[in-house]
Amino acid sequence: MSEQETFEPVIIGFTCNWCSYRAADMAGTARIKYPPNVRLIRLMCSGRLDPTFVLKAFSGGADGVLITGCHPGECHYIEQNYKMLRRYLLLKRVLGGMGIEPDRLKLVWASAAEGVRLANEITKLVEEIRALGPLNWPQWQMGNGHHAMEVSQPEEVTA
Amino acid sequence: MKFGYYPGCSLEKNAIAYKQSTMAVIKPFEVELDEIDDWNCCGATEYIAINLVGAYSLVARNLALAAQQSATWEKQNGKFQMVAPCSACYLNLGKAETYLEETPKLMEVVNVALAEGNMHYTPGSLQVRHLLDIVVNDIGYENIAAKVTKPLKGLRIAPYYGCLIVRPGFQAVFDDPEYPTSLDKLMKTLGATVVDFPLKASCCGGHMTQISRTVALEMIYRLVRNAADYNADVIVTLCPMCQLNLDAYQGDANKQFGTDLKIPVLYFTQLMGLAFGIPPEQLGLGKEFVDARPALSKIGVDIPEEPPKKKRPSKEELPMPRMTQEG
Amino acid sequence: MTEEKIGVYVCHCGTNIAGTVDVENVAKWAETALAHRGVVIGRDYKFMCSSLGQELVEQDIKELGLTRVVVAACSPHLHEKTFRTACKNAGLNPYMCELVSIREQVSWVHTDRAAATAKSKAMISGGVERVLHHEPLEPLRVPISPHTLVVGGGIAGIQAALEIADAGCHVYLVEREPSIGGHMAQFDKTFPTLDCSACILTPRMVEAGTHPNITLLTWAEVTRVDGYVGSFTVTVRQKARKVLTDLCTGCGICVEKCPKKVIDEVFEAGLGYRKAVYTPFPQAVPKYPVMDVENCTYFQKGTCRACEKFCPTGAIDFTQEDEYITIEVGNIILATGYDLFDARRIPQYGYGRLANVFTSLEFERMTNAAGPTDGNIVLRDGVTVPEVVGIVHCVGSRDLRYNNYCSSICCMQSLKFAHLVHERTGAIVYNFYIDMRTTAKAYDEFYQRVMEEGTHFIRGKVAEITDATYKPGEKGKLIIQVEDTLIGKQRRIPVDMVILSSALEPRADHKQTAHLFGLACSSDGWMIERHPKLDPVATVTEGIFIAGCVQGPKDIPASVAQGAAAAARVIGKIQQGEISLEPIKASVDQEKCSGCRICNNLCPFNAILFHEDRMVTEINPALCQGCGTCVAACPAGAISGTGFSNEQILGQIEGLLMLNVNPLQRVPA
Amino acid sequence: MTATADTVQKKPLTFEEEVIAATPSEARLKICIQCGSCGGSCPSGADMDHSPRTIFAMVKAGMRDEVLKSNTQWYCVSCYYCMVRCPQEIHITDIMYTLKRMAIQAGKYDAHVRDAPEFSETFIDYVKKYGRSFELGLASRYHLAHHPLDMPKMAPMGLGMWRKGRMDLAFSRKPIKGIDQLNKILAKAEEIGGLT
Repeated sequence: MSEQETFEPVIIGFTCNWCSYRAADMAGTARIKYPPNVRLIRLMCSGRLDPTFVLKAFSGGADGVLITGCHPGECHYIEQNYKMLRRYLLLKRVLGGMGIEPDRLKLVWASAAEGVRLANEITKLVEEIRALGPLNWPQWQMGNGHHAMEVSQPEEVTA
Repeated sequence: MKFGYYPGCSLEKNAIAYKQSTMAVIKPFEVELDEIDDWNCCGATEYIAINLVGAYSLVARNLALAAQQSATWEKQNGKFQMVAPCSACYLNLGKAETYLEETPKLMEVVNVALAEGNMHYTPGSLQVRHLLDIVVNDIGYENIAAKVTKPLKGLRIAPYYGCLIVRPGFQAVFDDPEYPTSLDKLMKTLGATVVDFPLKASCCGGHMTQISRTVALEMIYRLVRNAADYNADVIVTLCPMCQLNLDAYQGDANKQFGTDLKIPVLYFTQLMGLAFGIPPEQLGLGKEFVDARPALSKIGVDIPEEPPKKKRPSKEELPMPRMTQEG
Repeated sequence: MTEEKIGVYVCHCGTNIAGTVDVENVAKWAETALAHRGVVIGRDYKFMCSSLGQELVEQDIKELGLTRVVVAACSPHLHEKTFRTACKNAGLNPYMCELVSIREQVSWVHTDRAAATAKSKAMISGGVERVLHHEPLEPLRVPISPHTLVVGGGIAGIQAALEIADAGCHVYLVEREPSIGGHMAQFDKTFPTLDCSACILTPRMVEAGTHPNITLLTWAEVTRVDGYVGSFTVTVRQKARKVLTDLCTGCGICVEKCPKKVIDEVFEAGLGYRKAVYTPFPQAVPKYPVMDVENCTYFQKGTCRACEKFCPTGAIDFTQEDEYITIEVGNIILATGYDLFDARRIPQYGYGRLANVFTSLEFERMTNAAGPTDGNIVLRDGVTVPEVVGIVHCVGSRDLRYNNYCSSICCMQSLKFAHLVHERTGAIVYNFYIDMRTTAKAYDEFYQRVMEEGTHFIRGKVAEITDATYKPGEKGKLIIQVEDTLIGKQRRIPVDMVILSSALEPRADHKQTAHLFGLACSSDGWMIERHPKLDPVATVTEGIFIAGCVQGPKDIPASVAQGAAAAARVIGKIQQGEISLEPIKASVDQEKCSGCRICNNLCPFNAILFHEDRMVTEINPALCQGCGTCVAACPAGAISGTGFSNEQILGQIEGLLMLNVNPLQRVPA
Repeated sequence: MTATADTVQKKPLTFEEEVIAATPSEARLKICIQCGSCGGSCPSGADMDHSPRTIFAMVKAGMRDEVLKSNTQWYCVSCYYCMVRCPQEIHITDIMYTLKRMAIQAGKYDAHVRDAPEFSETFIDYVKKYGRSFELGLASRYHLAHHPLDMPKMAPMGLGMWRKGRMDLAFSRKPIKGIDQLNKILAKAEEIGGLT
């Protein structure tokens, strides 16, 4: 196979301890498959999401960021997901202003019961980010978020 | 309101009465039907039995023609609205639109075929609706009631929906697949007495008359017999196939079962026309096999409604469950 | 950083992880590639959660002097506690441990071994960077209030309340209807033993009503829940009965004299009548009637007051208003039960249209000796005894269009109906089933018995029930049309009466209930238990338990067992006296606080106070729930949250993106 | 040699998998619970050799010949009752169409159901000639071609239709403008045939 492998994006995902993290657990227990490109971080609530986390992820080499939380009206802390929603909408605009495609940031509501839905949304997101291509931003960044994917390639080729 | 219009083959000749009455009754309303130029047959239930890609390409040509012509049509929910008066056409067009969208592989091969005729089709922009849907939901019961000059008072009507208008509901679902009520309400709006016709959504047999005559005649007999059990004067329908089967084969069904049922089968548009005071000859009346005149002579004649059969409620009688919505 | 010594432990979980992830490679890689970040040891082990696995961690802490621990295994929701305890046993602060979920998030959801191994490395790298910022913490110790709230007075709730009350603790039992008893009070016989439902339930109801440790709040609903395990503050709306319970003797004269008769949609399932002032059934607990204001002639038309006139104790009070009661409890048991599927949703079964189609609950009332027909099985005309009866299983169950699940009780219930019809009328009985599910003790034997009685069993889901007849012998009957799948032929069975064994469904307001109590429900609408096998009555919210049908369809024995199980859990908690809580709280560094007040409106728990005099904000740790929204919002970075600090999360992001990995060591051997 | 993912994939399709692959959208056949909703709902079910439910069990059992020979698919009247009542939302009517196509392809249908496929073919011949169909005119040609003895039964009706202005005589028909275009499309489409 040539050097032009399928681009494997790296995506950082933020999950809520009460809903989406449990949805991820559930997807696991039910053995529902999704692509390995997303690496999840657990927060107590999507309201904990500091916009700098998202910018940190992009600047550190992530090609996409996923934010997940309880469905509107179902927040474990009553209404904090709405506060995240405001930040999310603002972030979309900020990213656009910075020259990053706003579609690299995605919000998914997933309750603890929605393992299948979360897996499907992750699968979709990976395809969407794959279509957008690598972010490569900023160019001078020392880190290399793709490292983990690169080490896997030799074995993939032999398959 | 301007709708795309796909008449379908039956309305050209066999169901000419349906066409005439449709045109006559929409005239008082601001509804314009824009016929799709050079449309072809939808394939009925036959082509799909022989060749899958052929069947979908046949319909896709119509959809592609419709899409080219759709810019000025009524747009609802982001889709251009087109109407088919025949239930089979309505089903086939809507089904193709849905399945082509759901099956990329089918879409791909259909477009390979269409390319031979220099055509291409991308589904998603059209919504195919039945004429009854347009009449009751876009024109609306109130506007229709306002036009009624000769209420169908005393006429007992069995509303017959048949299958494909309500099942399986690919696009534009507007009534219940098991127990539809929109035609009932329309007939009540026209002043008629509607009988609670249990087989209202049962099958007329479709093409079965051509395949197994005895099976088909039994299906037809069941329907007419059930309407007769409810003392219906008229069976009202909204599909040329249903009309043809129940009307033209009623005599044969009588022969097979040794009965003498004579219930005329009319299109809902014909009854709308009569209630609007449109002369019968403009509504294609007289083209039916089972003579409608004896039944229609009842209209305008003030026959008192027969008292409800319900007995005096006794003390022991248990209450009926309450229905969420009275049909 | 170099003074830190981190141990990384990678679990095989048998083949659960090792089958997809090269665990040895991962452990070795962590030891080398992350050595400059303080990792001194990387080990893999078959079962980290086993006592040997835990000892491995404890030994390394003692011998290598580990200061922090990363365990890559299953979800922290399963084993975080295990490894924290191991750390504690070895003298390390339990919060210096971080779990990385490479089972639920890697091996079980991915198939490509190379990619799964690589992702595991990235996640461990994230865990290492995160654990570097962990701080030693002490769990919060809070006292447990010995009072308990039980919501729902059906058999599960009654059982739970009695168990706790008998153990000497106080219970508030809240019930929405005028009486406790739930669905079981509506039944006549219970399968498979056919003992009389009222005979076994009534004593338990009376016991619950008179127990010195139980405060009964009927005709009442929970409207608000604040606080957390150990000290919940619950607001209950006591609906106005319009009857003063301290004066009422339950004599029933008001009910007798009330001129207004209405269909009883709740207790009689629509099959019978009640008055506008009523007790739902004679054995109701408590005995006090309630007034149905919507139907009361006085409230609607301004005249009548017959009840007031005739009440011998002057207990009627038309001016009584709803009251809000606040109660303090340590634990809550939710036993709110189920609703019956509305059979009108399947029009082809004719319920509501065809008079002699009944639901299972209507039939239960019909067979009940205290019901509208005094236990006589008759058609809707109230007199005719049916000669042929059809019983339809799976109505609204096992059907993607309604409920995908099996309601689990309908087969047995339908067999019970077949028996009762046979016994009381001698009618011919047909049961229409898809699969016969008689799985509990003595259930299949009951099936045998009903077969011996001569019930006809037809395997097939009923297609339609119609009064459209055309064949000889059909006239005047209801026709059940079905494929008899065991002979592969369509059959039309003429019957006089049809009973629809309708599905059990989550309560119509299950979403509001879930939200009120901070629980999650499945897509079906049943409340989710903490673990489907090992923790079936606990929920993800500490201190809130579930019992009975609120968790899923179940029969009486299973509901009673869950009620007792939930009670046992609550008694255990109360006996501990206090409980340790996760020390996840926000706090304000008052030096850094600029007094901008941006955070002030963000807290739904009112934990944030602003000191006008000093122009600084403070967080009340007793009220803080630890969501972290204020931490994220503070522009000065003055608020920090334990367990989920900015440093921890930013570190984890760097780790996940492998920014911490020594470039020379990035490619493992 | 051990089985790898590749060799597993190359296994020939089972009859059930073939049926699923030849059905547009999602057939959902694999999740049939054999409840009989379809067979109970079918208006012509009483006259079928095998109920639709039985046919699905036979498809799963790989009884290709028996399935394709059956009259079941040909007695389907496309009323869609089974499809809206199926608790597993199986696309039963579409599967019946698939079985019709497979039976024609295999030349497997028995003499007693011969009428159905031949009726379909005659119908489509008309569509190809004119771009449109006209059901009863077609019925008489069909009956002439296949059931000359039935003609006395059919002829009065055809005559009645004509007299009531509900039927054209074949020679008075004109094809649609795009008849050539349509035939080009259909020729290509028929060449492609199906999804497999």
